[in-house]
Amino acid sequence: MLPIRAEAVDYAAGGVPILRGVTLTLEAGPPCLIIGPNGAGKSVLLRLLHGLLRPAAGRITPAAAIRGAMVFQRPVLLRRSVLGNLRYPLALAGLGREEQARRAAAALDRVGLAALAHRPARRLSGGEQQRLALARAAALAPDVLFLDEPCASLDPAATRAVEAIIAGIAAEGCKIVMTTHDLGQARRLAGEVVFLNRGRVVEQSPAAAFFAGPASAEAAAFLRGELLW
Amino acid sequence: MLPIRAEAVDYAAGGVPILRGVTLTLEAGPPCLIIGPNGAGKSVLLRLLHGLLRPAAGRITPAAAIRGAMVFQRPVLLRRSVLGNLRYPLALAGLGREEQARRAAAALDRVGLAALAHRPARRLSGGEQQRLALARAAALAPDVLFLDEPCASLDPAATRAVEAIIAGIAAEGCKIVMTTHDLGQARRLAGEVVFLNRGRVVEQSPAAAFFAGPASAEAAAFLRGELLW
Amino acid sequence: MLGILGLSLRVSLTALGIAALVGLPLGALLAVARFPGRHALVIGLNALMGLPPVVAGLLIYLLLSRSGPLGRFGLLFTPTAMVIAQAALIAPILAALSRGVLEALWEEYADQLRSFGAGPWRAVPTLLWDGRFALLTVLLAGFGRAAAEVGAVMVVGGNIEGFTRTMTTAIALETSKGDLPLALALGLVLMAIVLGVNMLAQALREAAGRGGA
Amino acid sequence: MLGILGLSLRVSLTALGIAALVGLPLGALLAVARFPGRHALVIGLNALMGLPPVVAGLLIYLLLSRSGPLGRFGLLFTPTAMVIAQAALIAPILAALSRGVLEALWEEYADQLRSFGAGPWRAVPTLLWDGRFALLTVLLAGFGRAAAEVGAVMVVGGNIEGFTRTMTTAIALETSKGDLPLALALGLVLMAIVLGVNMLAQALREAAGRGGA
Amino acid sequence: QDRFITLASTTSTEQSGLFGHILPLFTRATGIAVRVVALGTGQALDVGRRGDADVLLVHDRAAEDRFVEGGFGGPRRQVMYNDFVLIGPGADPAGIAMTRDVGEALRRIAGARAPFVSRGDRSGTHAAELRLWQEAGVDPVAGRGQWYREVGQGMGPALNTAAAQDAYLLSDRGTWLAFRNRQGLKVLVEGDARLLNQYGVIPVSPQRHPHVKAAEAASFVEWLIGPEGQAAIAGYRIGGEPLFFPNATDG
Ligand SMILES: Nc1ncnc2c1ncn2[C@@H]1O[C@H](COP(=O)(O)OP(=O)(O)OP(=O)(O)O)[C@@H](O)[C@H]1O
Ligand SMILES: Nc1ncnc2c1ncn2[C@@H]1O[C@H](COP(=O)(O)OP(=O)(O)OP(=O)(O)O)[C@@H](O)[C@H]1O
Ligand SMILES: [Mg+2]
Ligand SMILES: [Mg+2]
Repeated sequence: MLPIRAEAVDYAAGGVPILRGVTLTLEAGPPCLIIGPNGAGKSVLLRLLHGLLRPAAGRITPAAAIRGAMVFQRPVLLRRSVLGNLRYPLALAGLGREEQARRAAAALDRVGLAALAHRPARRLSGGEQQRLALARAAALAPDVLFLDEPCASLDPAATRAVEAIIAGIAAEGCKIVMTTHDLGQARRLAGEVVFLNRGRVVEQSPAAAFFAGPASAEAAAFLRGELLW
Repeated sequence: MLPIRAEAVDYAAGGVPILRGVTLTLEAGPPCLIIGPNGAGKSVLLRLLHGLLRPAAGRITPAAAIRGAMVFQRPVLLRRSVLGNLRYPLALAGLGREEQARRAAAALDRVGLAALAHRPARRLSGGEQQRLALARAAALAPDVLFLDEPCASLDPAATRAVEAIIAGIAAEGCKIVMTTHDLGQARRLAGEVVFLNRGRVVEQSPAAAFFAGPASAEAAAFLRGELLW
Repeated sequence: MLGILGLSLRVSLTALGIAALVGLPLGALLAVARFPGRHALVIGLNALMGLPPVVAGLLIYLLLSRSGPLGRFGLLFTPTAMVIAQAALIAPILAALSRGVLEALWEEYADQLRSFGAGPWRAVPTLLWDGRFALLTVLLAGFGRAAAEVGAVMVVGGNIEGFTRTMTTAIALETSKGDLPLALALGLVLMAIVLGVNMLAQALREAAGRGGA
Repeated sequence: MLGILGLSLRVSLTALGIAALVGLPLGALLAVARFPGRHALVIGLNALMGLPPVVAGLLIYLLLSRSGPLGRFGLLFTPTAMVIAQAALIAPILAALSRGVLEALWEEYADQLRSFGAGPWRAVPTLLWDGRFALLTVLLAGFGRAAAEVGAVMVVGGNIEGFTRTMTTAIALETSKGDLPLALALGLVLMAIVLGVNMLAQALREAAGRGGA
Repeated sequence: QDRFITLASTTSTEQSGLFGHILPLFTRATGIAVRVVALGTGQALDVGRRGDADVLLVHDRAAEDRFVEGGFGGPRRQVMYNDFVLIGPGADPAGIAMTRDVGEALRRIAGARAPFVSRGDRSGTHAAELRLWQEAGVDPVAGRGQWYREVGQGMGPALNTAAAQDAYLLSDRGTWLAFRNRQGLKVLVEGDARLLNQYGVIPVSPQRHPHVKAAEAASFVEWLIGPEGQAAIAGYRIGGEPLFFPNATDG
């Protein structure tokens, strides 16, 4: 699957240009964090890279319909139990019943939802839903995992635990492509950073370099918390 | 409207007890921050205080059906334009057309969405949606404003700006009752803190005292980021 | 032929309009409000979708007949009577189907609208407006039922040539005359008209959809 | 009387079953898949909700009549013919209505299911299952239409006493005899049965709903 | 048109096309339009009883007399007749084409257990058919569910059914002549005096229903049984064959 390359990708919706000339390469390696202000186009970019949207211009390779797995910014839970939600994609992936059960149980355990396995998923609290969505995508053991602000609703301890989970997944060789508004989290996880602003990739740099001193004035303002709408 | 008192409130749903013996008083004054781990019952408590849910036992006074305004953890935007979403509750509150337009424009401006006024609201990015929901509730100029993690999807600059807005609303005499997982934010905004864990109010303290040294071991563990699911 | 077509359309669309005015708000109210007897009402409306047209026709017939309570208006065997019968027939269908459709929307909106202080009465128009695209299919189902309906209009309209003969009663008549080719041809014409109405509705929907949803 | 009732129920429910087997997946597929001609198909199905029963009946009649293509099976004027006619009549209704209902669900699910790699064929059963409560109303609408239907079963069944006479054709017969009280009484009995079916469906729904949604 | 009357009649008269021929003549002569509601005979009489029509044209003598005796309208005037014909498949499996005796024909049908379609709707035609079976000494109800098939519908649908089933049936000549979906059906027995089908016209009583347009109804009856109306009836032909025979003066 890797590397995934976006070349001069444009995207528009509802008559509004959303992404313009996005070129970037995702190589095997530590997590790539996509950061930028609200409305910069991070979620749209993830959807494009995941394969849910098609570029209006430019291209993304490999051209497989869907690349890897994704956790959406707003989790979509099926009208089933927590366990049912976990097993659905595993069944779709063609895993046997036993393997499904094994993986689902392990995934629930990992995000601390084992006790809620039989609850209707859509009744979970915000943070519980987010953890379920992450567990569900991770259980697929994809080679690329797109995470759209996976910790936005998590409490401090859960955030740390999920960060550890993500780091663990990355260590097992899965490429993490993730957005976050928590710059501390970005620092802790990122191998490289893509800084997006107003639909353009302003810079793509190794994380250490980016946080030490970004190349662009916009990114610097963003890091100082001064890049306001 | 104030003070709002909850007395020995129990709540259960789907056969599961969610809140147990919750007693607290919300007095006029600086913001009250409700914090606690995922699934502690914060959102349910806000709904009870707002008047959307009825206690299974105990009572909440005053008994008005709906108290103040609320921004939900997962914003619910109507299938209308951004502006249409803002005007809807204002029209419902019986404001004249001109007053509606004035307030809507001011509210949009305040959260930096003026340029998106005519976009379909449900197509906004996660952070834009959250800001719209906040602007919509605040435009009603309620005397109590319930905010359920209003900054979860906001970028760093937007978070600071929204914190300033919230502080401003509070300064105008509106009681803010808010949840957050961002302890830094809680420190910056809170006048008092309610710490909720597993459906119980563990403590209700002035913010300064709470963050200096919480009375309970659970809260201390939570602040250290060690109270894991 | 043109007269018959016009009458068919006029009766079906008027009946649809009246039924929508009653049925859609009722459906929305049932999606929104919780009151004693609501459950029974929902089941009753669902069951009324199975009201046989002839029975509806008979009831309206007895009501409008000279010896019936509304006899003095002399409405029996007039297009008005047909409109009444069809409206009575499809209003429950619109109500039951729109309740089903709007209940899903309400599930999403309930907390937010209640938070705005909107009572059931205020929530009804909001649901109808925000659910208008989904309701279009419901309306088209109602229109289809009205356009295809023959039992009720036959009983209360009397299939009077040049006055209350509609496409469907004409089709029934030609069928009983054994003129199956003519009956089928009339059926095709009727279907073409119905198709036209559906295409128009779809075009309107798209024009509206472009404005933003 | 009991025989007539039984036949009515048997025919309507069998037709509903067959129509559901075709119509619901088709509706779901139309909600899910994007292919050339989909738009036309949707409009066509919506329009078919306005297919007059007599016309549907005539088409099936011509198909099954001994000079027709399927004549050698001798199905005309049998309950089987009535089932075929009713199924043909309500399958488009089920498809059109379920498409409308499931499109809303698909709007929410689309990205997630596609992300799981579920193609249209795999998404169809998921939508049908997760939308089952909303589809209940659609099924009840189809059942109502089948139970109330007289035009098609009359043409292809022939209303033969003791063999293809259903409640609705019996009601039409008594009406033409001028025995309105008997016709109305039969109508009441039919409505009671339809109500019973609706109550049963509702009870089943509630029992299932308690299991978790 | 402001002046109109409502005429309740039977499906067989409507489906024969008679009204399309004679009513425009009446309207031209009098300026009164006629709205025809074609129903089963029983239903037509019921419509009259309730005052929902101004005048009736039906063909079930016994029921008509009860209607008049009940004070719902009258007087009944005889207008025209046509005749019933026994129709069956060209192959004629019961071999009835040779006989001119309708009783014998029915007995052969029953004997051969050949499919027979009955209106089964207590219409005038159905009443006539049952009378003929009785006179023939056969109880067809024994064959119900097998060869004797009561379809409970109007004349046209009954003909459609017989055509599709290669069955025998009794039809009025007018509907038969106007009927298009004959497939293999033919007239096999006709001309027996017992096959006469008499129509009568009855104005609805204005005493019972004051809103009834008595004057217009009276001019309709007058015209129908008068020379113009009788001539118009005689003038309605299909393929050169008359469908109805005026006989108002005989009564
Ligand atoms: N389908 C659409 N139609 C119209 N506008 C859209 C659509 N999808 C996204 N947008 C707009 O494109 C911009 C980028 O959206 P996107 O969701 O990618 O932002 P984001 O970077 O993820 O922001 P956030 O941090 O708030 O999640 C936003 O301004 C949004 O309003
Ligand atoms: N309607 C319901 N049916 C069943 N369980 C529910 C329902 N609503 C809430 N719960 C459960 O109650 C608990 C508290 O939920 P709540 O949403 O109040 O949590 P929270 O404190 O807001 O958590 P978070 O920080 O994740 O938003 C959760 O475990 C949740 O699964
Ligand atoms: Mg986003
Ligand atoms: Mg919450």
